[in-house]
Amino acid sequence: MSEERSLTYVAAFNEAVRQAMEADPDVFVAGEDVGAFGGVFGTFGGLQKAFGERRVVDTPISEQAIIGLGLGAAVSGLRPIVDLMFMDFICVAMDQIVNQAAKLKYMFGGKATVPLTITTAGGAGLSAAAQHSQSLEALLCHIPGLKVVYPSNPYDVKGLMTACIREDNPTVFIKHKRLLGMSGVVPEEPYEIPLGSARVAREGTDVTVVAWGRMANEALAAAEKLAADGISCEVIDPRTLQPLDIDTIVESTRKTNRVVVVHEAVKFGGLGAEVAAEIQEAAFDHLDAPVSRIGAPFSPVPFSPALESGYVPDAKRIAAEIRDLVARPLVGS
Amino acid sequence: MSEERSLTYVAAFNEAVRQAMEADPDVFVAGEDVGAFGGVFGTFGGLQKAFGERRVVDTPISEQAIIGLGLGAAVSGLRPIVDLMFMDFICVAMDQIVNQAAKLKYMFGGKATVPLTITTAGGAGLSAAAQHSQSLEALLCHIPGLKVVYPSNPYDVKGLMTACIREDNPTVFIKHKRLLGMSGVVPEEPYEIPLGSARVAREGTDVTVVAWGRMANEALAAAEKLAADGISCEVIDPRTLQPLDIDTIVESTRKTNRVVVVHEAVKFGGLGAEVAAEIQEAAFDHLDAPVSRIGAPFSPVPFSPALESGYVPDAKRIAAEIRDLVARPLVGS
Amino acid sequence: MDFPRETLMDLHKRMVRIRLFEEAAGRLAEGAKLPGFLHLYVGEEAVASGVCAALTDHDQITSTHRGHGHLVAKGGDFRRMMAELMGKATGYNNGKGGSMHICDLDLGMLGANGIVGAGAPIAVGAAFADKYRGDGNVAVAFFGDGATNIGAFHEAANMACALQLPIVFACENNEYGEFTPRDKTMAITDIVDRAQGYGMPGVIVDGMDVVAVHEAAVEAVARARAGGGPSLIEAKTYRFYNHHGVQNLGLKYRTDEEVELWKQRDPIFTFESRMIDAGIATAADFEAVWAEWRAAIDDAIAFAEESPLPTVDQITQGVYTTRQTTEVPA
Amino acid sequence: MDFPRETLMDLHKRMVRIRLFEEAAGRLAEGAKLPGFLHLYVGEEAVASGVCAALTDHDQITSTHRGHGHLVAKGGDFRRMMAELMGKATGYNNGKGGSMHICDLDLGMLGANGIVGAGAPIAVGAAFADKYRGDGNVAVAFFGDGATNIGAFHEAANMACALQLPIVFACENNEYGEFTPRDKTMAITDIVDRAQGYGMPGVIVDGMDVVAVHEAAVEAVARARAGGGPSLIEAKTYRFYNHHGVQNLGLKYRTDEEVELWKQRDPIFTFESRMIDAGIATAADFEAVWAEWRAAIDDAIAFAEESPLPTVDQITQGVYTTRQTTEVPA
Ligand SMILES: Cc1ncc(C[n+]2csc(CCOP(=O)(O)OP(=O)(O)O)c2C)c(N)n1
Ligand SMILES: Cc1ncc(C[n+]2csc(CCOP(=O)(O)OP(=O)(O)O)c2C)c(N)n1
Ligand SMILES: [Mg+2]
Ligand SMILES: [Mg+2]
Repeated sequence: MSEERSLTYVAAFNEAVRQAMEADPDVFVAGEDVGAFGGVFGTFGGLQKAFGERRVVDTPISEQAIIGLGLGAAVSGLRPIVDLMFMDFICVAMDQIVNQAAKLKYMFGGKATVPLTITTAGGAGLSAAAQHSQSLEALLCHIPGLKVVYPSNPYDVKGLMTACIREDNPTVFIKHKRLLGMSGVVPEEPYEIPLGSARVAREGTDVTVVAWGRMANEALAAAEKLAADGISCEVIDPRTLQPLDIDTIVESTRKTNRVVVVHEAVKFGGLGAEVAAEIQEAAFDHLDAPVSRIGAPFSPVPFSPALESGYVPDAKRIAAEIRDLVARPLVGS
Repeated sequence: MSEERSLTYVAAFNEAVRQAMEADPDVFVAGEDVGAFGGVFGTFGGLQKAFGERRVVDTPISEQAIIGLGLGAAVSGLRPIVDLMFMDFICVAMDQIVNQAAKLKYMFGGKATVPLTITTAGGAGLSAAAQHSQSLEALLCHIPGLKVVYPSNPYDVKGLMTACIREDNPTVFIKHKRLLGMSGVVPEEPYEIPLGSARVAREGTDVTVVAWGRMANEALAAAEKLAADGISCEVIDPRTLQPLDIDTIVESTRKTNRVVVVHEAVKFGGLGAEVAAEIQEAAFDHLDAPVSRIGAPFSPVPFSPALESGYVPDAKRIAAEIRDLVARPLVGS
Repeated sequence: MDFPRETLMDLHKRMVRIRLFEEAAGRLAEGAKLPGFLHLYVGEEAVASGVCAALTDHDQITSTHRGHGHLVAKGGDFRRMMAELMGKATGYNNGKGGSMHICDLDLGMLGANGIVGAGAPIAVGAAFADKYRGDGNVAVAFFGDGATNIGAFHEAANMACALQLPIVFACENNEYGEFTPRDKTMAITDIVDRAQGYGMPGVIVDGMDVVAVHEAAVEAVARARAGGGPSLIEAKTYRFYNHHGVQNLGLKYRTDEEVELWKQRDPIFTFESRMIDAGIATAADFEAVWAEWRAAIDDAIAFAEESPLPTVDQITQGVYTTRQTTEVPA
Repeated sequence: MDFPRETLMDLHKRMVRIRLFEEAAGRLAEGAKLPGFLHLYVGEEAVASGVCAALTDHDQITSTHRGHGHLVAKGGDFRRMMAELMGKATGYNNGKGGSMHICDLDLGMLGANGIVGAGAPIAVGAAFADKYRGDGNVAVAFFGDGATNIGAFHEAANMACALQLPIVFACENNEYGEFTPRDKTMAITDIVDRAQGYGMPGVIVDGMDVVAVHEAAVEAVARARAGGGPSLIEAKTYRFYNHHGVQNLGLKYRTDEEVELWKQRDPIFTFESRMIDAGIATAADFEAVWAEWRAAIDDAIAFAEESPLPTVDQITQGVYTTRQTTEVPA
């Protein structure tokens, strides 16, 4: 059965792009080393062979012009996929992303359509140090006009990437570098996961864990551990960070009354703050404890594995935090 | 008496720079139009005349190289002040700010010193539209290695700018464009306001309002209005956003039990989310209502005054929100 | 003046329309009737006119903070332009963009831009789309001398050459970036010296001579359409007013003599004289053009003034395009 | 070979040290003893050596992702370098930077850099400080051919020329950026064609010939020291290994023949032959150099392996410099 077919995270991404290119001649790919080499992470492997140099374009090392290429082509009616190798490089192209792509439609009085997909790779864990390991989703989610996804597994990768390509707005699709080899069941036919729909990855009753990217998987591992101790976790993977499916999160909060938000990004000013702030606003009377947040400490990502392993949150830390949260006495009791 | 002397916001800035340049020959200024013209907002007026072209340098329109100029000079032992005309332009230089200046010391194992001051002008209200009106402090505050200030009045401008110049870390000093002409008492002698110290701008008992930049003044105006109705507001201006003086905010929360956070930036993912998340964590049992946030709606800044005036928060909106918050019934009551 | 009379009169019309629009905008700004910033194109009319007359509505351009001239040259509608500058709901951008973002996608004008140099990469994308579709259209990126110092310009120029895209880089070298003269910000005199570093041809033209500009543009556009790749046109020109607003004389960063000298080379009046001298047109012909568009400006101002302001419920509209996505398969 | 024997032997020593360090690093990486990415400088030794031999410890350089070669050429300490690559607490960056951020401020090496082109603006700042202080020092920015396509390089080159700073732009043109050949990413063949667009002199040198590189560097550095402003050196060179890691032959993006052809021009072995042929040094002289530094490498590896790892309490240290600020006046 085709539903039982297993693909890696990176192959699921590749298939989404390939099928979109087969279906729509206006879809093309541009970026550094995406053509003959197939992308440094193999994400675009074989596409130039299949679709030719016209539709899979190697570019100079020019991140601003790469986004501009995509933006100009998108507003001219094509459906570009442009790649920024590492998420840290969004900073090099930040003006084109934040001041141009995100705002063009609005500045033009709503009169343009910008079906642009920007793909990139985020996340730490490869000893790639401070400039190749960041999760900078908070910078993008704050900018009206963009949509942002950060999938945690192959199924979501294909469905979200398909949705991004078909989407009529600028999207940033963040792959996690340490999940590229992860396997999972992926249907062969094209399918979309609507942008803005969270996934309840595990049902539970004692505490809600909101986590995305690789942290969703760490949260599931923590939940598994805690189940043995009789703590029942509901794990929610928002999948799309902008727009954020806060309703699903709040609904879960009303049930469990306790929440931990987990991300790999630096905790201070991370998107977890927005999630926490919205939860306490929408479910204030349902909270038995403050919304708790787990993120990276306030430093750049260190190089040495000995430091990096203590820097990136993991299942153990998540489990410990949940234990603390569940043990927190109610006010007055 | 010298303490009674009044200066405008822009003159207070200018005086801080001038006195720092007089005191320390390693301080210099570089940026677009800062020299002969004195800066497009007049912030650097007269400095080139006083200190010469060597120390007040007109640069090409090259924001990345402007930051690089400052960073390379700072790590070489000078104390640069480099200017990015509008805050929106930080996006053009984002890599040099986020991946270079903020991280250099850490990546080098802590072995470098980076006494770099980046000045810029943020804020809406001049019908300058989507690319000349943003408050993007949230993007900077999320980045370890930077310090960020956003003063609301002339006294704080001089004290904070002096502190930034003397500071041994990269700082971003944000002037608010609509406050440039604001007058206030400013001592003549140089003084520092320590980075990371909030100011209790008004004492009160019913609700805490945390607001920065121009919004601090709007919050004070709202507090004034509400005082007539018997609502007593404590207004806190953090002044420094990174590091954030959360202790002062939490202390006030413990007293008033209700908090509104106000900023001009887009609400979603703004720094207000971090403030709210920290408050509910640190003072959960003291809150009688959810921490409430006021910010811009989720769109770029519109051009037309008819739209912009509804986009930017003001005293009226703040007062209305406070009224709602104070009226909110306690759980179970 | 090797062009037919019709072409010459068309060039003239474009310049006159720009001049009248800009002078009117300047007067309105002085009367505090226009909110926001205003960067006037007066003095540089020959550049936008000469270039845009070589284009069709399917050829797209990107512009700068000084963008009204480009839109008028592309055929922009006075009414919707004036309404936009006043922040009215009937403006090109429904009042959301204003002077610095004015655009008309139907005319291939992809927007003024508040970020120096940022239009160039977008033009590269437009040119990429042209080449991708093989539709024979071209793109033009307008930018100033100062803009050639910013990274985005460089990346755009190089990428266009690497991919051999149908694009023309049109530089308005007016010798200043805001209040700072060119020699403080670059060690070269001619922007065209940058072209060979990308591997494209470059040419200097007298930016006060609309015919010279048009000739160069026709050639560069033809090359691009024929698959010959990018080229750079550097037009030496001058803005008669201040960087923003209308004050011209008496500002310290340019001498009054310098301004006056350039004004004597006014691109419209010198063109009219040459045409009259050559017997191609009469003073009366020109006066009719001025009169026609002067009336159109009056009409546009009246239209804009009577137009409604946008309402606050529109603030959050137009951020995203809405489309129904399909559901996840079961 | 107009240089004294001492200089020539010094150039040789620098190259040998780089080669030995890089080959050792490559072996360790193959044995999975080095975490993270590894961009080897093997094949390009003549460039860093020839340039850095023209500098003092007070002259500062910025580097690239391929930065070990620059640090070794500047006199970098094997022990602290090897320890850093292994992520040890005794490394140059206390294990916080690794290969892509390795630095030694005391030697004027302002860090490898993980962002292509980003070192160039920082070098401009270093050169600005030199001019500001009038200390006669210069800065050098190293970068690859691919890096010249990014905006930061352009802005740095132009600003250095506009401000006439004492700086040398040293381009390692190895014909590839990662896995993509130069002709896909630019329409020019020689990077030096970009120099005139900034108004600085540029020269092409054989990057496999350390003497040629050194000659050009001595001239450019002397010009900068004397207040003559920036210049560009383009060294045509080649990396013998893969973009990262050590695999060289058999990767599809370069033919094995191409790699082999360049290897026959090995900058160290060809230099040794020429020196021996010219009677300046003997095979034994060179063998002694190799032996000395081979021993130093073994020592460094042992040192690094025995060194402690940093501890998690150090994660948040070194983000900020701490200083006591004074209080607000009453
Ligand atoms: C990235 C960026 N930097 C600075 C500015 C401020 N600014 C607006 S126009 C301008 C001068 C542009 O000069 P030039 O490109 O020569 O165009 P001109 O105004 O002369 O037509 C500057 C510095 C900006 N808008 N964007
Ligand atoms: C801004 C940025 N874009 C892309 C990369 C990924 N990357 C690392 S090295 C490299 C190639 C650089 O080529 P070149 O400048 O020629 O140096 P070389 O590796 O050939 O020495 C690329 C694309 C990066 N590190 N930074
Ligand atoms: Mg100009
Ligand atoms: Mg290369």
